[in-house]
Amino acid sequence: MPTHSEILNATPIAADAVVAQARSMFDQGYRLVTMSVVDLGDGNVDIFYHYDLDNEMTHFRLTHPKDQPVPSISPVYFAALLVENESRDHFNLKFDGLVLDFNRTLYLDDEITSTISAPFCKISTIQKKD
Amino acid sequence: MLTFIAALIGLALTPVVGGLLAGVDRRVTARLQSRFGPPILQPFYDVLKLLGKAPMVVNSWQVMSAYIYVMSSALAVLLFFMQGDLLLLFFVMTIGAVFQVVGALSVPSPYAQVGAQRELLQMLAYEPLIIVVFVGISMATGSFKIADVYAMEKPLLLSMPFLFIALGYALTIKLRKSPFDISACHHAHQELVRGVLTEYSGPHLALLEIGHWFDVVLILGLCSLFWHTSIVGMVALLVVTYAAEILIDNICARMTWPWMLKNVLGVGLVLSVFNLLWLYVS
Amino acid sequence: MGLLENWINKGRLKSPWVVHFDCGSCNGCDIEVLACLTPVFDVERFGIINVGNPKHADVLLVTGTVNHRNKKVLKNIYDQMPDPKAVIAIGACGTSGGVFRECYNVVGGVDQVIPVDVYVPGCPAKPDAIIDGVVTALDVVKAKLGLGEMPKVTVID
Amino acid sequence: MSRTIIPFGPQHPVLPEPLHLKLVVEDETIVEAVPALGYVHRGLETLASIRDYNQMVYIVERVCGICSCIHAMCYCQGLETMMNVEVPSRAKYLRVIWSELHRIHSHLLWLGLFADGFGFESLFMQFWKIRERVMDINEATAGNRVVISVNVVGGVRRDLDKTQQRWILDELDKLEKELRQLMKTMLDDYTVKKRTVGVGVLTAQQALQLGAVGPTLRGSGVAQDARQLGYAAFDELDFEPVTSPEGDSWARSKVRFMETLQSMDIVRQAISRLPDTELAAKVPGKPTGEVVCRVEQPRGELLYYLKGNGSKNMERVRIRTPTFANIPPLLAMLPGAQLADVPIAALTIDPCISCTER
Amino acid sequence: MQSVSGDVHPEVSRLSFVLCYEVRMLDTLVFGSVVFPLLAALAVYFVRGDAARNIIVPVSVAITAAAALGLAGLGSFSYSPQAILGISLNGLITVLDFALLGFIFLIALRMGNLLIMGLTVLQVLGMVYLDFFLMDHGTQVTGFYADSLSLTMVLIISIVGGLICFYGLGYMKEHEEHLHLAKSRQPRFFFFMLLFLGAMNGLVLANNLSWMYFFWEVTTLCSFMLIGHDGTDEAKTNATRALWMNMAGGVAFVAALMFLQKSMGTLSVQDILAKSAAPGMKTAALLLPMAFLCFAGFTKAAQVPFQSWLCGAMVAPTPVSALLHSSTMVKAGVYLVIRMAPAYQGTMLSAAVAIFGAFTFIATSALAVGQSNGKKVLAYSTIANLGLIIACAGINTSAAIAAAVMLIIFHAISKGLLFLCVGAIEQKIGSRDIEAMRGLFKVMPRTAVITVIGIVTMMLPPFGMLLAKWMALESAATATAAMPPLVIMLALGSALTVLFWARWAGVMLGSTVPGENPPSEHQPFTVRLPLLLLAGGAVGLSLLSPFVYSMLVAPATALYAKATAYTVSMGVFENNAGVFAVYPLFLLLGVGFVYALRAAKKVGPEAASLPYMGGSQKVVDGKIGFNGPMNGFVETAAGNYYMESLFGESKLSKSINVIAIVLLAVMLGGVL
Amino acid sequence: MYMLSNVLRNIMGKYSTRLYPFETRPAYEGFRGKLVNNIHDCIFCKSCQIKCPSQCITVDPKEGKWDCDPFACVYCSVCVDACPTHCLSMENQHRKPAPSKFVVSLQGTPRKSKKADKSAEKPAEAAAPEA
Repeated sequence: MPTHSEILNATPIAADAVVAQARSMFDQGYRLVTMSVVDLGDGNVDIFYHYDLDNEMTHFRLTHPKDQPVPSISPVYFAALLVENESRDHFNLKFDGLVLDFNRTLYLDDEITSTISAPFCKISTIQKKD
Repeated sequence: MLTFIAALIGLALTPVVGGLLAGVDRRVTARLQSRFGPPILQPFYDVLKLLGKAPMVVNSWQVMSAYIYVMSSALAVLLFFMQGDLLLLFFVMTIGAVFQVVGALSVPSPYAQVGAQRELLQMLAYEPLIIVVFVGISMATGSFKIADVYAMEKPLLLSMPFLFIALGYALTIKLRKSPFDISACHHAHQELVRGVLTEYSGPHLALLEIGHWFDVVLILGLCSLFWHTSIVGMVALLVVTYAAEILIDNICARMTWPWMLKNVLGVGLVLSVFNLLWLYVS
Repeated sequence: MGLLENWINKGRLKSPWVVHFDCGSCNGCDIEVLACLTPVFDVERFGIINVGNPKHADVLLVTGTVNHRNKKVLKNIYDQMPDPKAVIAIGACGTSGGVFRECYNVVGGVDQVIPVDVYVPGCPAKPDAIIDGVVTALDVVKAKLGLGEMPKVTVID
Repeated sequence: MSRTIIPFGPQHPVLPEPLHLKLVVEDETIVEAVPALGYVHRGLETLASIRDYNQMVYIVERVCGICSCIHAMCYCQGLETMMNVEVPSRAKYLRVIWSELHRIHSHLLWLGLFADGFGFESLFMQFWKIRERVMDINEATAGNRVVISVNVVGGVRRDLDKTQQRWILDELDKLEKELRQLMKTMLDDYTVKKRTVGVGVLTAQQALQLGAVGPTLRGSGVAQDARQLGYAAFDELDFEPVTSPEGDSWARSKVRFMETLQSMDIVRQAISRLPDTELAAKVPGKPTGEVVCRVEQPRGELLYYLKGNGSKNMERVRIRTPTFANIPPLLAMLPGAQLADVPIAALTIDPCISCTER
Repeated sequence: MQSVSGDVHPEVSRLSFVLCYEVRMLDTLVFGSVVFPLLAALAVYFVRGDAARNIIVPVSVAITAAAALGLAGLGSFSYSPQAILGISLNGLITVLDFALLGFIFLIALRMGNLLIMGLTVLQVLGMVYLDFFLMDHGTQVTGFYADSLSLTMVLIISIVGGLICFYGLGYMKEHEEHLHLAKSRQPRFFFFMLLFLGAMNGLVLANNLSWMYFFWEVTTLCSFMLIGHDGTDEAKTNATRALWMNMAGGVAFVAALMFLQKSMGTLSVQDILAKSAAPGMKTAALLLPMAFLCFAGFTKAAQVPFQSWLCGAMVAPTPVSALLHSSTMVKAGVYLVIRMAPAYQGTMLSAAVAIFGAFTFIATSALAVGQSNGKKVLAYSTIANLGLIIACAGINTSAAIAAAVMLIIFHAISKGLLFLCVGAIEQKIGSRDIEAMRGLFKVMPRTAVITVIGIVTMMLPPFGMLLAKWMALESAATATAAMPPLVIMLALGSALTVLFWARWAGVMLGSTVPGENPPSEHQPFTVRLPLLLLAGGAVGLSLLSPFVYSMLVAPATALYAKATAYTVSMGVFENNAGVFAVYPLFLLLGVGFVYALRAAKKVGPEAASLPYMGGSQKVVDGKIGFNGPMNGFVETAAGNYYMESLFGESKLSKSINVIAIVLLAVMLGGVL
Repeated sequence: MYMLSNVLRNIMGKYSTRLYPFETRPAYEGFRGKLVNNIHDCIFCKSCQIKCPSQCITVDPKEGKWDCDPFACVYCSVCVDACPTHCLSMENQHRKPAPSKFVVSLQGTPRKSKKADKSAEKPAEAAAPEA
């Protein structure tokens, strides 16, 4: 029974398996709901991949160092383009193989990117408040 | 000479009539949409205000085009009141239409450019219809002179009802009403902002507005020729025509130019040919 | 000349064409601005038309907070309006930045970028308040033309 | 071939919101459409670190004014799951009522804007005229026309008394009558159909692959509606997702039109079954843990990812709004369309840019 | 009317390379118009060197023009020079005919083009049959005959054509520099250009149809040589196409000659027209050759389905296009159709010609809409206008003929001007595409304005072209035959012409900041002078159109119909169908225009603003654009709608050609 | 064409425009309009300041000052709910637009109660970073 609201139960996944996993989900007819990124504060980020098939969600968790490029699933799911670019803006993540890289200009302008390196990372929020 | 003076007086009154018409139009449209609507004199307030605004232009050609537009529209109206040649006054009106397009094309503004292209397509749609209507009139009266129309004893509408419908198409396009408000319309809720008028502002926009009034009055004047025998009939015909325009504006979506070309040139020309053949045979 | 001048001034007060710019609003104020145009409020009674093009407009309605990207747009639009012109900032965001004042990408209220003539508070501002705002803006214009006094600020009534 | 480059927005009369599209057209046929976002980006998710989790309710409400109530509801439901709070059932029903009223007003708003998109001014005016009834209901019951601020973590803040309930039913009946008068115009009128049928076609497969949600997805014949998940009191109410298989703009407008009627029905059901309980449960402690929560907005499925760290500030609030998911389908619809169809295609995803960019 | 008898002074025979001062005025003038250009052509060809050419060409075109003016001053005449150097002119021309055909055959042989060879052989056979079996060489046929129509043509050819040749001097110099030619081919070029003028003058003055045929074929040869002048593969193909199509017309011409000789017993235009006026004469025996002549005229005037040769001729250097389009070649075709108009007046053939012309008008106007290549637009517009002229000839009332002649005059000037403008523009900006001319005012303000003047004179009142179009439409409306379809085609066609002209004029007046002066523009004198003269001529002559009408056009129509087309008083054209007030319009529009111009000048730089770009307008390096995705600068670009899917050449040509062939078949078949 | 009956009905009937500001329809009872503070009852407890999602209220218990920026207020009525003395309330009239911004600054008598001071100080620390 699918639920509207669940305590997140995500399957861990390795960086090199992300694209293959996405491909397999795509082939099974899953819809990519979105990706979520959280800064863990220890130099790593959690990247969640939320998939949906007939209202049943499947989640994957990729724990990844912030400064290393993440494999992009946008070649598989075109829809990932926006969310990956958004993560690029917010967390200054890099994505390998992004189909259209806005290069951190999806939302942000120089005024922000030149002063706050990653507004959604913990360190940056403190910077802003200073 | 007397005709000339009368024509000059008519010319001076034309913008007043045009403005009032626009005002009534807006009020009636508002009521059709269940709104209270603006004051009847609103178009005059608008134009006066625009005249008082600081000029803002992209280049000088625009200004020249605006002036030529008003001038040629006024001249066409003058020719109408002088009871001149129908075809000639139409060609004079074309000067204005062309310069409106030239003014819009001379600026590097995508909206004005696209609007100008669409305006040209609109001209392509209504020009043949108007010419054919004139030809019909000339077949009925033997001449293109307005004076000769007035010499007729029977209203033209009786012998050329279909051509009147064709003229109605042209009127709708000229009035910039749905379904043909594709190049510019009076409310800017469209994909082209205000099309050909986008880059005009302040006094120059006011000029174009006044020119538009001249055009509207002129085309309504052409419609009035269809029932020239009595003032009552003429007024009734015009009221019915204009009311129909407002209604059509309010019960149609805006269409696209391919549809317009197909529909206006297809249906309009078929109606015209039919009516011309009818005239030709009788 | 005096007569024409009078007429033009009358026109200015009777025909405030507005251009609406959504400057990072949550849509709350936007739909209320739009609602003003619709039958129930019908601001066309005052001669107001939403012209959608700064070059035709007399009044700029701004809803929403200013952020770093749209502040340039806001400035551009303001610059493209021919004089005389007025600016109305609508809603908590437009007037001060509202709840978003402290977001990293938010510059603040509209007055950070362009001069504002009338502030309309509310979150979102009611259509009635927006109509009041336009009326106040006309008073401001009147005062600027030297035809009347600046509307008073009532803090507590 | 001569090309025209059109900057569609950020300020544009058709789209009230600042979305910028760089359109490259050849004779009005779109050959390239590149979007530019960021004109509404505020970064409000970061406010989670400086506002407490209760204040965030009012901030997420202002992600988008049109579906404000539903944002707050989703956020509250997520936190309730995280903190294991059982919401009183009257609150659940009231949430259904207000969220469906929001859906009605949002859809009416959209139908009006859509009519305006194809230049049908009187239809636009008519939709917005009848929409005022819902706005009045909102104002009378919740204290504001648009952003109604009724949700709190644990329940709702306002109640509906019997007179109000009767009045709402009354107004809805009038509204339904008025709306049904417009049905033929919206769905059968020649000029309307000419402008909407076959514009912006999206097949079911495309829609799923591009991640479309809500009426955009259902307009392609996929019966997915997050309300089926049974949040709030939806598990106790009767409704079927509205679908239409054509996948074009007409189908999407039909879906929205029918959903408006359906929502009225749901409100009636909810009012008739309104239980008599508390309005809000007490919420103990501070949130901790990770939660994913979904509800159905007027525009489609809304997803919140919430992470609490045991303090009164949330660690992370991540909002995936329906328009965010519907933008890739829009980009797929545009190339090959006519310039005049751009507003229509763009409007059929019911874009809410302030949602998208937050 | 001054008439000169056929048996001229014996001194005429002494006409040779030396001008005889004692010969009469007329001889000199006809010589100056017809033969002198040939001599000048030879001179240009043999006296190499830029300096010499720069003297010979202006002087010779000046002399030709002077001769044309002189002829016009003399008025109508018919005149028959008997012999040159003791050789019978008739005989000489017959010999030259065969020589010419032989030459063309050789060319075809070298190209291995069987079609042209076949067409040539057909003509040779026809001529042999005509000359040796049909013709009674005893009867004397007046060689030259001139009325207002011919004289108008001579004036156009000599003055407009002369200006084009003059322009060619500056143009070709730059053209060859551009091509990096080792050896100048200008002598050859100007040889054919000047020869062309002479041949055209001969053609329009000829009364003997077999003489006319000779000049006809000379123009065919010249056009072939000139189109292929640049020697590129494309030029060669297009020249070949022009040749075979015109040779097909030639075949029709020969056929017409044979039939006429057989049925009417004469090849004198005068006699044929006079005979046809008699009641009961308009039978198949007369109409069939007329139909053939019309067919020949259609090929020369590049009417559909033969439009492709004229469009192909665009590969030639611009002066060639200008010459072919405005004053020579194609005008020969319409001249022939108008010339013969009285002979088929009131018949089905006339109606068919009218419908055919109207169809060409609308079809090629539609094709022009689909073109972004400026020269092609001009080409299609030329064909369209020729179609209109032919339609007028087919309507065949005095007003229609007046319209046709007015069209010929004003079209020649405006179109010549436009071609020269495009040539000048192309040499400066390296493209003849309309899209490339966007904002031309910023680069070459004077030429841009002159081009716009040219365009405006093509399509708007109160200028001559529109006056003529007005006459055409009104006469079509009162025409008896086939009226409703005819009128609708003309109405649609004229709307289409406005469409493509208006957008061209618009894009050229690109943006400059108000109050800022455009850069000054440098141009060779030989280019500038013709532009200025033609622009002045287009406007000035329009102002003088009442005079033009009463001096040139009205006498020409008088030959065709008894009724006067229009009465002109105080610059107002009037008949019982309509009024066109030239002077009042000029006055009011002129005052308005000056006022508009002054108002435009008054707007200063303080009013300058950027165009509306949704609020993201931006200027980078002086380029206007907007802030696009990824904060990148996007320069604005705009394109006209050419609507390939509706008006594309590939889309329309086939069906147009089919319809045209059907119409032609109906026309020829209907006669029988 | 289906719209015809509709527009005709509109023109036959009365317009649905409320002629604001010439005729005012009073807002509904519960409308959250102007925020008013009955400053005499205010105990300067700072609950409103703390709960306000927009942080538009500043309370200075020492001076007895209660400031509210009506142009930052989002009219959510959280402060009204939170107010322990019910001195805060919302009128059902919207705040009028103004040509310049101002802060509603109310001066009351500062409370000397120790209890109130304590309860005010504790949340004040938590709210400090934003101030």
